[in-house]
Amino acid sequence: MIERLRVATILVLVLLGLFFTFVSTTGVLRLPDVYSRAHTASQADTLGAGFTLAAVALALGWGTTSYKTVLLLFFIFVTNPTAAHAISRAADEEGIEPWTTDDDRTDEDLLDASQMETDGGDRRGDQQ
Amino acid sequence: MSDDRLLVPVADTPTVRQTVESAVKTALGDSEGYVRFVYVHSPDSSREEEDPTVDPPVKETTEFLNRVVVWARDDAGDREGDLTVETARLGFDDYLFSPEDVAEVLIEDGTAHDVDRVVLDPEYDPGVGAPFLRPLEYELAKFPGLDVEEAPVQARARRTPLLAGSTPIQAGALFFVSFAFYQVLAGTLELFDVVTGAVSATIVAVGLARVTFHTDPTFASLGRTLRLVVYLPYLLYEILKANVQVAAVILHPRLPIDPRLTRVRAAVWGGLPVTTLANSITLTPGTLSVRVDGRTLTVHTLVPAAREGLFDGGLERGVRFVFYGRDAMQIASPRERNDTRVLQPPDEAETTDGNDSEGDVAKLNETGGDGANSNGGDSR
Amino acid sequence: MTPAFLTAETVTDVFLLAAAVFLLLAVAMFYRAIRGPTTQDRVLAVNVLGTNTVVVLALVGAGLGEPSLLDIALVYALLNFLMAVAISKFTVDRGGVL
Amino acid sequence: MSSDDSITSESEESTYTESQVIMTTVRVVAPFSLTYGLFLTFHGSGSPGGSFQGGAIMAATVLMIAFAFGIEPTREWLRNRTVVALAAGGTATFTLVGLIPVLYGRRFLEHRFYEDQFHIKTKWGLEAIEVGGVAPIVAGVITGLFFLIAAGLFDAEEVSEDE
Amino acid sequence: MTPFEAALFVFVLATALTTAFLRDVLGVIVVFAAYSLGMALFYAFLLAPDVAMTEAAIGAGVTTLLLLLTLVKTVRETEGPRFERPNLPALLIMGGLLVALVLTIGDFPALGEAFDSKGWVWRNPAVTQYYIENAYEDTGVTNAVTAVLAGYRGFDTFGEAVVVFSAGIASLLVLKREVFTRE
Repeated sequence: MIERLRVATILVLVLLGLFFTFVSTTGVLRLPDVYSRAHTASQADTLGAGFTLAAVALALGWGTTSYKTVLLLFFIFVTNPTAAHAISRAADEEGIEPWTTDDDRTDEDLLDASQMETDGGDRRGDQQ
Repeated sequence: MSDDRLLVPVADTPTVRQTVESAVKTALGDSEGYVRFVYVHSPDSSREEEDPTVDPPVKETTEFLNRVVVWARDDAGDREGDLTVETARLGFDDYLFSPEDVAEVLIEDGTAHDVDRVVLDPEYDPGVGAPFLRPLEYELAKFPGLDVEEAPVQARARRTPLLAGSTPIQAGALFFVSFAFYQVLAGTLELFDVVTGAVSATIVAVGLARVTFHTDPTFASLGRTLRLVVYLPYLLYEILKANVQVAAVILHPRLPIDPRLTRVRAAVWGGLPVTTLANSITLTPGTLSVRVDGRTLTVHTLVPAAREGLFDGGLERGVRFVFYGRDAMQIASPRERNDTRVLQPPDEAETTDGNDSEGDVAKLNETGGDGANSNGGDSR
Repeated sequence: MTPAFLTAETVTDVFLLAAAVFLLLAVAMFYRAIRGPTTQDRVLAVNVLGTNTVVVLALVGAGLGEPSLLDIALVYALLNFLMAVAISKFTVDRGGVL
Repeated sequence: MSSDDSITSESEESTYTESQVIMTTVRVVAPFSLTYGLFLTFHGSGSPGGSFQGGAIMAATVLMIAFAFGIEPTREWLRNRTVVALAAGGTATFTLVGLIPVLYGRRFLEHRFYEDQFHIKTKWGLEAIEVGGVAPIVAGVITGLFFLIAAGLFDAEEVSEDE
Repeated sequence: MTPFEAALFVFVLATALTTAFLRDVLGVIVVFAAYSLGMALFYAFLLAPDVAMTEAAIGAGVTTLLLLLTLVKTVRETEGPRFERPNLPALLIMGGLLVALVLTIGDFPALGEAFDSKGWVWRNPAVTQYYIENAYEDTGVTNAVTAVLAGYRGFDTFGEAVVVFSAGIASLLVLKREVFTRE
C-alpha cells in the first residue's frame, strides 16, 4: 500500500514537472521579448526541474544517490535565477527595450532599435 | 595652475600614506597649498548583517582622519605654515553602493569647497567591493572643471576582495562545508574518503575562504541560516502560487500579458541580503530582477498581479526576517513607503503616476525611505 | 483498491518516457536558440536546455539504475550558469570587463 | 547622492560594475564546484570521471571566479607562476612516477615495481598519476590558456615576466 | 529505437547542422553549447559516463568561455544573411563520404555484443576481454576506464599529458609573440 502510494506520488510529481517544463517551453516560444521569456525560463523551468528531481529522489529512496538529487535541486535553485538575471541584465546593458502591450514592434525590431542606438553591428571589433 | 585646490578621498589602504605624501607635495609645489582629505562612508560589505542605520564607526574614522592630518603636517615639514589641511567625513547619511554614488558625493563636496583637482589613491576603495577605481575615475572625469589624477605611489600591493588574507574562522567554516559536501558525495565514511576529503577541504578552505566570506561567520549567521530554513517554505509557496498564475497566462490562447519595467528600492542592505531578495524575486514567477544597483532593484514584471505582489513587499519582509530578525518584518510595504515606480507607464493615463514622462514624479518621497531605515534600526 | 499499474516497473518506464518528452521539449526549445533574434534569447534557450539536461540525466539515471549519471548531472547543475554569466559580460562594452 | 537616491535615476549612463547577484552566487557555488573537482580527481579509480574531468572542473571554478570578480583580481589571486607550477609540476610528477622504476633497472611506468620494491599497491601508483599528474596539468593548462587569452593582449609585461 | 533515442537524435542533428550553417559566430558558440549538451546525453545513454562527464565538464565550463573570450579579442561579423550558404561541391563530397560511412554501420556489432552481423569476432577480443576480466586484480581499481588509462596504457596517457602540456607552452609562446609584434 505504502509502495503504491509512493509510486502514485512519483507519477504525480513527474507529471507536474512535465507540465511546468511544458509551460516554460511554451513561454519561451510564445512570449514577445527577451525579458518576458527570461521569466518562464527561470521560473517555470526551475519548478519543473524541481518536481521531476523530487520524483527521482523519491524513487531512489534513502541513500547517497537521493542526497545527490537534493544537491542537484539546490544548485539549480541557486544558479537558475542568477542566469536569468545575468541574461536580462545583459539585454538591458545592450539597450534592448522591454516590450509593452501598447508596443506593436516585434522582438526583431526591438533588437534593431537597440543596435541603432549604439552604433550598430560590431561594437567590439575596433577596440584594440 | 598655481591655484589648484586638492581633494583627496582617503581610506585605510596600504598606499594611503604615500598618497598623502604625494598630495601634500603637489599642494606645496604648484598649488595654493590647500588640501582637503575626505573619508567616504559606505556600507562596508563586511557589515552586511547589520542594519546600516547603526551609527557608523565615528570614532575610528575621526582617528583615521587625525592620523592623516598628522602625516600631512609631517610631510609639509618646515613649510607647514603654507599648508591648509581640512578633513571631512562624507556619505554619512546615505548608503553609497556604486562608484557613481561615491563620485557624486565627492563632486558635491568638491564643488562646495571650490576644489578643482582630485588626487586618487590607486588603492582607494571605500568598501563597496568590486573593481572600483576605474569606474570612479571615469565618473569623476565626466564632471567638467575637475582634474583627476592618480597619486604616484610605489609598491602598489593592490588589495582586491580576492587577495586579503582569510581568518581561521572563515577557513574553518569553509573547511567544514567542503568536507561535509565531500562526504555526502562519497557516501561512505571510509578512511580513504576522510583523508582525501580533508585534503580537498583544506585546499578549498585555503583557496576560497576569502572569496566566499567577507567576514567571520558568527552565531548570528547561524541564526540567519535557521531563519532561512523557515523562509524557504514560504518562498516555495509563493513560487508555486505565482507559477500557477503565470502558467495560466502563458497557456491562455490570447496571451494576456502586460509586461512593465518597474523599480523598487528595497529596505535591505548589503550583498547577500540584496542577492537573496533579487533571486527570490527572480524565482517568483511574473517578476524578474533585471538590474541591481545597490538596493535599487529594476524588476521586470509580466502580469499586473505579480506587480502588485512585488509592491506589497511580501518577499522583502521575508528577507528582512532572515537577515534582521523577526521584529524587522514590521515594515511598511514598498508601495506605502513610496519606494516603487513603474518605469514604462502606459500611454493612457491610467495610473496616478501620470501620463507625463519621467520628470513628473522623479523624486521619491525621502521620508518614506528614511522611515523604513529607522524602522530597521529599531528592530535590532 | 489501488490501480494495478502502480508498481516499481511502471516508474522505470515513466521515467524513460518522461525523459523522452523532456527531450522533445528541448527540441522545441531549440527553435529559440536558432532564431534568436538576440544573443540573449539564444543563451536563454541553451540555459533552459541545460536545466533540461540535468533533469533528463537524473531521469535516465534513475530509470536505467545508473546512479553514476547523477554525477554528470551535478557537473551541469554547477557549471550551467557560467555561459549566461559570460554572455552578460560579453555584451557589455563599457569598463573593459573582459 | 542626490539623484541616485531617487528611484527614477537613469541607469543608462552608469558605469559597469560587477553584478552583486552574480558575485554572490559565485561565492556560494565556487567552493562546491572546487570540492567536486577534487572529489572527481580523487575518486577516478572507483567511479566515473577522473582526474581529467576533475581538473577541468577546477579550472572552470577559476573561470567562474574570474567572470564574477573581474579578470584582473583573479589573476592576482591566482598568480601566473602558480598556474605554470601546476602544469609543469603535474608533468614532472608523472615523469617521476614513470622514471623511478627505470632507475632501478625496470621498465618505464612499471607499476608492479612499486609493489615488489616498496609494497605500494599498484592502485596507489595509478592514483599518483591521476591526482599528481593529469589533474594539475589539465587544470593548469586550461587556466593558463584562459588567462593568456583574457589578459595576454593587454599587458605584455605580465606575460613576459612570467616565464 | 526508443522515443528517447529518437528525440536525442533529432536534437543532436539539429544542433550540429545549425552550428555548421549559422553565420553569427556568437550564435554558433551558443548553439554549440547546446550540441555539447546533446552529446553528453548521448554518451550517458550509451553508458559511457566517463566520456559524458568529460563532455559535461569541458562543454559546460570551458569551451564556451574560451571561445567567447577569443571572440571578444577578434572581430565579429553581424551583417549579412542569417545562414551560411552551403558550398555545393563540398556538400557533395561530404554527402558521399557520409553515405559511405553510414553503409558500414550495419557491419558493426550491436551495443555490448562481441560479434558483428556476419558472426565475426569483433576486433581484439583477447585484449578487451583481458582488461574486463583482470583489471581489478591487476590494478586494484574498480573503474576499468581508469585502469586502462593509467595502468595498461599508462604510456599513452603519459604521451597525452605531455601533449597537453606542450600545447599549453606552445600557445603561450604564440600568443606572447602576438603581444610583442603588436606593441
